[in-house]
Amino acid sequence: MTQEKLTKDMIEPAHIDSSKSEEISKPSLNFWQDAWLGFKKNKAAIVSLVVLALLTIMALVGPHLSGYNYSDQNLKHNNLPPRIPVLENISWLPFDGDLERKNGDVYNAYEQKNVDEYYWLGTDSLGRDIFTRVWVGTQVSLYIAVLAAVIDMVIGVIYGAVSGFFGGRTDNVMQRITEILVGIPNLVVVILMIIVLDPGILSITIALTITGWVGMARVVRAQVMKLKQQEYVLASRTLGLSNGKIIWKHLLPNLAGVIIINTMFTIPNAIFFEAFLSFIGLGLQPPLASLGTLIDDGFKVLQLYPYQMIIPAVVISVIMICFNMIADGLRDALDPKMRD
Amino acid sequence: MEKILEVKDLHISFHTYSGEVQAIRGVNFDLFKGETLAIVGESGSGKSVTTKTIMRLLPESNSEIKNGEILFDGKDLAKLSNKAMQKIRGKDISMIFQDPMTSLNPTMKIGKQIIEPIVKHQNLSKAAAKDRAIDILRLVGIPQPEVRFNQYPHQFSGGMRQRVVIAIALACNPKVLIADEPTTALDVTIQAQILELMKELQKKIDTSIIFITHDLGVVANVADRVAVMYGGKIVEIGTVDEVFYNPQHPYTWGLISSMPSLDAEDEELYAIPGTPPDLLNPPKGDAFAPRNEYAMKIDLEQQPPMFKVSDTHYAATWLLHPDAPKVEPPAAVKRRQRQFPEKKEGN
Amino acid sequence: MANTEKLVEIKNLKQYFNVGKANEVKAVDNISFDIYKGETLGLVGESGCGKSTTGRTIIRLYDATDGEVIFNGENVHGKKSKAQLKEFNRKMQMIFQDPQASLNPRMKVSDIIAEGIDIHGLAKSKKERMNRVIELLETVGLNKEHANRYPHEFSGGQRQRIGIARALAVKPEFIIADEPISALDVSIQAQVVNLMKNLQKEKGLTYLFIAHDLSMVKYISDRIGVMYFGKLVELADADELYNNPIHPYTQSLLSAIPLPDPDYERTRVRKTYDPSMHNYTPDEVVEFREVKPGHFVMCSQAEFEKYKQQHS
Amino acid sequence: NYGGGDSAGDEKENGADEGKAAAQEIKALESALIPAMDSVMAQDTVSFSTLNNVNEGLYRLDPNQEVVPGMADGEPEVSEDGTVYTFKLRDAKWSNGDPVTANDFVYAWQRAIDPKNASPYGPYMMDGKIKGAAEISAAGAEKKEVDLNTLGVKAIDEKTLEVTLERPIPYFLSLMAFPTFYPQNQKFVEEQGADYAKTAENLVYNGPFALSGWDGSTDSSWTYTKNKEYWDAETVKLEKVQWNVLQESQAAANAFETGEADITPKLSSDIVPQYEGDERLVKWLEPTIFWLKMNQKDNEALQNVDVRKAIAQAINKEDFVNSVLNNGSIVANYAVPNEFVKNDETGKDFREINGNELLPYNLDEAKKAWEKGLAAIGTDSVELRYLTDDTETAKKTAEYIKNQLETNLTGLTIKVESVPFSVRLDRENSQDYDLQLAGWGPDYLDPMTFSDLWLTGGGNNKMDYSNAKYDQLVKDAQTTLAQKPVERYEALADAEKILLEEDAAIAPLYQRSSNLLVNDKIDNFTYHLVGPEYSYKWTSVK
Amino acid sequence: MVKYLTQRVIYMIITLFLIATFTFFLMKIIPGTPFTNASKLSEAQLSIMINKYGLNEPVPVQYMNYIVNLLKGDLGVSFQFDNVGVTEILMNSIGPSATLGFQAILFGSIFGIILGVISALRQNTWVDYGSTLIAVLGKSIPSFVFAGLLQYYIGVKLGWFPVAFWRGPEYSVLPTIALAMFPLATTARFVRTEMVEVMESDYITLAKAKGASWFDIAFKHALRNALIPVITVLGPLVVSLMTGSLVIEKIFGIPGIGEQFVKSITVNDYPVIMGTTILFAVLFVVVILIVDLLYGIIDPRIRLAGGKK
Ligand SMILES: Nc1ncnc2c1ncn2[C@@H]1O[C@H](COP(=O)(O)OP(=O)(O)OP(=O)(O)O)[C@@H](O)[C@H]1O
Ligand SMILES: Nc1ncnc2c1ncn2[C@@H]1O[C@H](COP(=O)(O)OP(=O)(O)OP(=O)(O)O)[C@@H](O)[C@H]1O
Ligand SMILES: [Mg+2]
Ligand SMILES: [Mg+2]
Repeated sequence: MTQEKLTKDMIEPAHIDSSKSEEISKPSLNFWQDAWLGFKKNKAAIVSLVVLALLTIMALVGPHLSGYNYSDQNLKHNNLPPRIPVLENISWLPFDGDLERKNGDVYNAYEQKNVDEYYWLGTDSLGRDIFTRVWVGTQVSLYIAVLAAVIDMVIGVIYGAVSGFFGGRTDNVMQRITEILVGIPNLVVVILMIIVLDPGILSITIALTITGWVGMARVVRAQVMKLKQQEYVLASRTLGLSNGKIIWKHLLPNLAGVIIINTMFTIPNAIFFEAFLSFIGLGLQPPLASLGTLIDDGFKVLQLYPYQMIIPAVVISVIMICFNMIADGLRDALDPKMRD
Repeated sequence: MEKILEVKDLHISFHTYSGEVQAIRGVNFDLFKGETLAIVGESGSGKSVTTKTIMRLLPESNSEIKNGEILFDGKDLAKLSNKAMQKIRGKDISMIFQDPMTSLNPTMKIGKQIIEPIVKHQNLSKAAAKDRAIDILRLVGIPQPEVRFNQYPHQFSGGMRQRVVIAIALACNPKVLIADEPTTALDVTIQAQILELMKELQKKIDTSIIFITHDLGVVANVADRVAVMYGGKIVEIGTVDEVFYNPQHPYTWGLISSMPSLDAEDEELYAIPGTPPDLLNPPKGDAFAPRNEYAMKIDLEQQPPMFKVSDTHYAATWLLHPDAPKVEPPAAVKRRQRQFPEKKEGN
Repeated sequence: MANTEKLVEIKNLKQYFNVGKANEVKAVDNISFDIYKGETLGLVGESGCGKSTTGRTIIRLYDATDGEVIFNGENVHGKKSKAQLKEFNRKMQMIFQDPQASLNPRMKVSDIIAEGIDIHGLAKSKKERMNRVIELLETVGLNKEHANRYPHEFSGGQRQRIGIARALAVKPEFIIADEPISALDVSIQAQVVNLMKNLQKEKGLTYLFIAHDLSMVKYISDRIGVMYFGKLVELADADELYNNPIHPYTQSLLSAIPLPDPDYERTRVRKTYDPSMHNYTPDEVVEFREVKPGHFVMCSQAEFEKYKQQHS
Repeated sequence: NYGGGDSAGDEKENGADEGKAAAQEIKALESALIPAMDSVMAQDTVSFSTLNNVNEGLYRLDPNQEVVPGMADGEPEVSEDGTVYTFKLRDAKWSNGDPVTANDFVYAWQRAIDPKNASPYGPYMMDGKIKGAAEISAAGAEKKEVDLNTLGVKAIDEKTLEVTLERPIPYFLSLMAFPTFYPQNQKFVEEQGADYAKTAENLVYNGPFALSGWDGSTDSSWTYTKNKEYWDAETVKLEKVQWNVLQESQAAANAFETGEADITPKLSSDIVPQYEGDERLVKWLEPTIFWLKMNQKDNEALQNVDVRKAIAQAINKEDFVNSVLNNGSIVANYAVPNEFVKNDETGKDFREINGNELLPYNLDEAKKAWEKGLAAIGTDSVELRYLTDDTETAKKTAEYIKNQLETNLTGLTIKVESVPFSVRLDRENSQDYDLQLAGWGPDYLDPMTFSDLWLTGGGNNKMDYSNAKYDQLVKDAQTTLAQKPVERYEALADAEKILLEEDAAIAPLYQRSSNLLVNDKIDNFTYHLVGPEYSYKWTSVK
Repeated sequence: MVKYLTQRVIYMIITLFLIATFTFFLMKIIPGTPFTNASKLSEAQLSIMINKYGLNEPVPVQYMNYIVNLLKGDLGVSFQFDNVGVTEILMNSIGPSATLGFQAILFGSIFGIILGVISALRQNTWVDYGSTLIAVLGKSIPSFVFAGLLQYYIGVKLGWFPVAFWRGPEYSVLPTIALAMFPLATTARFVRTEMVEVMESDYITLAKAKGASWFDIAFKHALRNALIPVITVLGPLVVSLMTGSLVIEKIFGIPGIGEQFVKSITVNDYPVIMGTTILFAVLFVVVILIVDLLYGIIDPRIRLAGGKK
């Protein structure tokens, strides 16, 4: 070990400010800024957010872009495949208005029907513009998604939290109630609703409200039973915090991850439940469409006019992928521990 | 004495969202056959990371061995393939973890968990492995091992679980046993039993032990030599007597002073001020300097090298530089140092 | 210990879990002791012997199976109006073992500390509330920069200080500290213990200090109680207990503490305790008896005589 | 646990072995299970069709939709007033070897009217037609004792059956082809007791085929095997028809493509365009008309004839059948179907009397009528509820009609309510609708099955339509003109004119076409317009 | 254990009873008669039929009769099928549905587990993203779409498997796959989430320290600990899959219970509605009980005695 000499000033006592060392060098931000910062780091989530925003904007303005109305029927122009100016000349893109017959023949449906107009995403069997209808459908499906999420979060979370938190007899009774709700056939209930209610958004809302939240309630209950023994809950209790506030202030924020992830499981169910409701007549009024009903309708002619199902299916898939990515990002961002 | 393990200039970093955490910044030590080396130091000082590196158990996704060698049996463990490492883990080097409550798989019977490494490394038949496992259980003092063999971890008390973890670690008579805070979660009476057990077993199979803890009482009990870590480095290393009775590094001083002694003096306990260094941006000089009341300007500028105190005793502090001013260690340390010369003579 | 005024009296307290079921646990089994104003009473014993349960029952987190806890002359477990309950919650506070688990990870430090202030309406304005929080942070050795952070951004010692600040926020008279330092690094334990001691001096607090590490307990406590399997087996002044442990379990406990002194460790002999050594006959009354003034031991009449002889 | 495995497996092998010899075996699909094989209890098309192939009544329909003798030996003797029919039975046997006797008919018919059995079709087919039937039903409804022997059916001897009618019924012979009037082997039925008709083993057959491999109503596969005991067994070519249930049209088409089926059920209109121009697509016009019922009860707007006319004429049906349905259905501007019945005497189709332009699409007329109607009720906007089924076609139709009516008639708003079938029936019964899309298919070969729907207070009116002239014409056709075919048809045609041209009581939309796929190796595939849908007696493999 | 089970069974019976009661009365409110050709029938005939099926009694009396018969094990006779007992209908149609559902659950959960494990082990790689994509699509696209595509492309175009019917194992391949997409997606998502967490726990590190291979670690050590949430969600799913999927049964011509049930509701076949509801409810509560028992088997720490809390 070679030892160099230490100069005088080197061995002078260093001045140490001990209070300074207590500081943490991160800037101070509020909860939402923090969450946003964390969220921003998640590229997939940001991209999804942008895509979803675009989809939402399209859902609002899309129906006015093509010049057709979602309910305008033109039977002379029905079942036309997608055709988009310019893109129609790129042969590998499916936007040239060609269709294939069962025997493999390819023909141009526009030429055959003598149609000069362009329907960007084609038309359905009543000659309505699919581009417009898909965006109208997106509007509805987004509404359903939000609605299902809200129901899940409000009823499911509260129900589960109360059941899990109070435990004992309360829990026992509440669990039996959910079992009964699940046990009574959905269809019976829904048909009864047809009698009482007018079809439409309100009916969908109510139908979803009746059982849509049971899954969430189960998950939340299990989680609450785990969390309520945490010491920070006990600590608040010794401070005299009421049960309601303990659930609200302490348990719910810590359930955020589970809630968000579980909501992602509910949303597609809700979207297709709506389609089912529409099918039996409790859902949307006919000229209105949702992505679910568009897929249902398109499925019927899948072999003849595949685009009628593929287009809404693609939109719904993109929405769901975005939702899931955002949910994952959100869960991480809302968890202070995951932020760094 | 025969060196069984040599760690040379080990640097390890973690890649995190916030940047590169330089958890280990140049660690050197040797481990001799049959000895117990205790590693002490503050939480986050890199004790676990060092030993996990030896076992190559760091998460592959975000950790990186930036530099250094870990020589064992003529092989550099730092560069071994995962497959090759699997043959060494559990057989030549095994490990005991801190928390007996979480170290055992809750859904697997105890017996199976013990048999696993035996079958894997010793090529014994299932039946033979079972006999061996029951022997080991008996060895670590589990009553009725045949019955216990078929039970699940939750049917064991904390102390018994830790014995099982030890049994697993010892199943293949490892050459090196790494115990990472094996008794921290236990209460004193059980802790005492476990420590006795480990010492006994070490005598029987002549294993070398690396024992991590931050309880100096435990260190005094088990260690032959002690390494003190701070901020990703070993700041002092020596025999147990040297470190306890003649500590040289101010951090070691701080540690010793903060222990209340049983012969009560009603003075305030010494507490090391400040917080541990931020390993994202490790300080240029001595990592301990900001919390060191004896710090000199050079501490802020330059990292101190290891100064030799004796053949077995080294410490990394500029205070040991011949040019450095002599400083008064804290009272508790001075008391100990007073005992030290006698001890030397005693030895 | 100047004060002899009783702040808390625990009388024949019992706390059983799963009463009437196969897995009944007598976590606390008929214990009685007093805590004087301004003192620190340490409670030690091996893991699972019922220390936490005792503390939690005292603060009404559990409803006692039997017995009573009298605080300031009032029965804690008796029927109470909302206001009385609030008052009680204000006066008695708790610090928890695990500084990580006892702070809500989704709440900012300022909100954690202010929770009690909000509940008890101790601040009239936002500003006053914030000032109180800052004051409390400073009291426990943190600074106002920390108010806006989340628990995980702190070291263990700092977290435990937040826990203490939370308890202090409501200006309690009595604090139950349930293993406040067990989860901490030694070098940080000292910080917390110093802080608690200083606060006691400044604010005249009374502590029930639960731990299983005897050396720290001895350092901080005036008197120490030793628990074994739900029962209090010995209670005495800290020094007295240390120097003259009477109950064999206490002796075994003391002998198991490793000290940071290699020489001592090389020679230390551990005593083991086997409850069957007492050889109590079924008709013997085993109860808490004062062997020396202020030194109580759980023993039978025969043992009592024996101890008295040995220790006077 | 996989149904029908063995028989299907066998068949594959057989088919492969025989190869060139054109095995007389085919595989066909049904759209639903067989709910009942007891001819007395049957009430659905699958049961009727199956019964028709394994059993036989006095008469049956042939490939030309003509009534030909079955169990009856030639034409019956009919009394002067047309109310007593005497049938001679031919020598025919049940599949267990028992002879088919006149008593088998008496027994079956009595079972069908017996209130104890609550046959869903018996009283419907017999009341008001067979003497005594209505009285028995009425007594049964009041839970009184009934004497089944008062029913107008008697076995004169083993082979002679005498049927007494309430009134002369011109189409009576075609009724005799209906399964409710099939014979039942009394001895066998009574032997089987509660198990009768539960499975193929609990049945006897007197038709071209026998049923096998049918384990009961939940079985989704079964087989017709040639009935050696059948009196006309020579004519029957097919040895075996293997049946499976497959409801989805696309799935059925897929099964057809892979050769797993030679005949599909009727296809939904979505699938039909795939087979445009394909020879294997068999298409025919069904005598089923779909129309809008306009409920006049408590509805000022629909009580106004101009409003009704406007609605009826504002829908472009041409576009609808060609572009939306696109399955061969045709525009209906009438209330009695085309290609349904011919006048026995003149041989002319009923439709030739009134033609096909009774209430056609006419936008100008519609608008004019609309203005007039609105003025009359003094409003400029009307909202109507449109009740319909929740099937695919019904909903698409609703969308189209809503769009047509709302665009063509300013101020009209249509609220579509698509509900499950039973709910629709319920709401029809309680007359809780404004407009309703409904269809009607005949049960027997006579325009009356359509004309008597609209009688005042008629069981099927359910829309408060009432016109004394109309009632009179239909009553005449039922009574005084019963035996004068030409005048009778004219009376019914006049009534139709009143119904549509004068009153626009309903708005006819289209007459449905049926489409299904039939393998081109199959010869003489036979469907029927009334009663049971298919006959395999004449079908063969090329 | 016995005590716990008895208690559970009592709760189950109460739950079942309530489900039956509610369903009975709700069902009675549904408009319409069970007689499909009701529009053709005269008053007299209708009342004959109503008498025959006991529908003329006041609803509470009908209910009492139903319950009494139910206790005798008599589920009544179907209205839509002539002379067929409800028990018979259920016995015959549950078979195919249950087989199919079971296969779908088995297939879905096995592949879901594999997918989930792989993506947990290869966190944040393209494998992980790929399996997330599959999972999201599996949940977002309804099973009838998969069914239609499989039938056309695999059945018709490639001819690998029969397109429809129910005659042997090969016939169940396509419907099983179509039905399995949902449980597959669900399992994959849950297993991944749990595995990521489990892989960070101490006992996994210990297993690694023992020298166990990655396969042993993933499947012997980690998986079992990751299964609890999976079976929690799969439990109720098992019931809904075993009790038939209307569309899948329709598309593949499977004589299952799902279609039967929907039909019975639309035609008001009261006895079949009730019978099926009770069957579903029994399956449901039994599956929930089994799931609870499974918890104890999968994780021995969860003991039954304290099971309810
Ligand atoms: N997986 C990881 N990712 C990022 N940083 C890590 C990781 N593991 C450890 N570190 C960091 O490495 C440093 C050393 O950690 P280590 O676990 O070795 O401390 P220790 O000395 O064992 O502390 P303790 O006494 O608390 O166990 C710490 O700053 C820690 O934050
Ligand atoms: N809610 C509960 N239900 C059932 N048993 C309980 C409950 N809480 C505690 N126990 C049992 O009561 C006994 C005493 O527990 P307690 O937590 O008071 O011990 P402790 O002395 O604080 O231990 P430690 O030092 O580990 O904190 C233990 O056996 C424990 O398992
Ligand atoms: Mg560590
Ligand atoms: Mg405790």
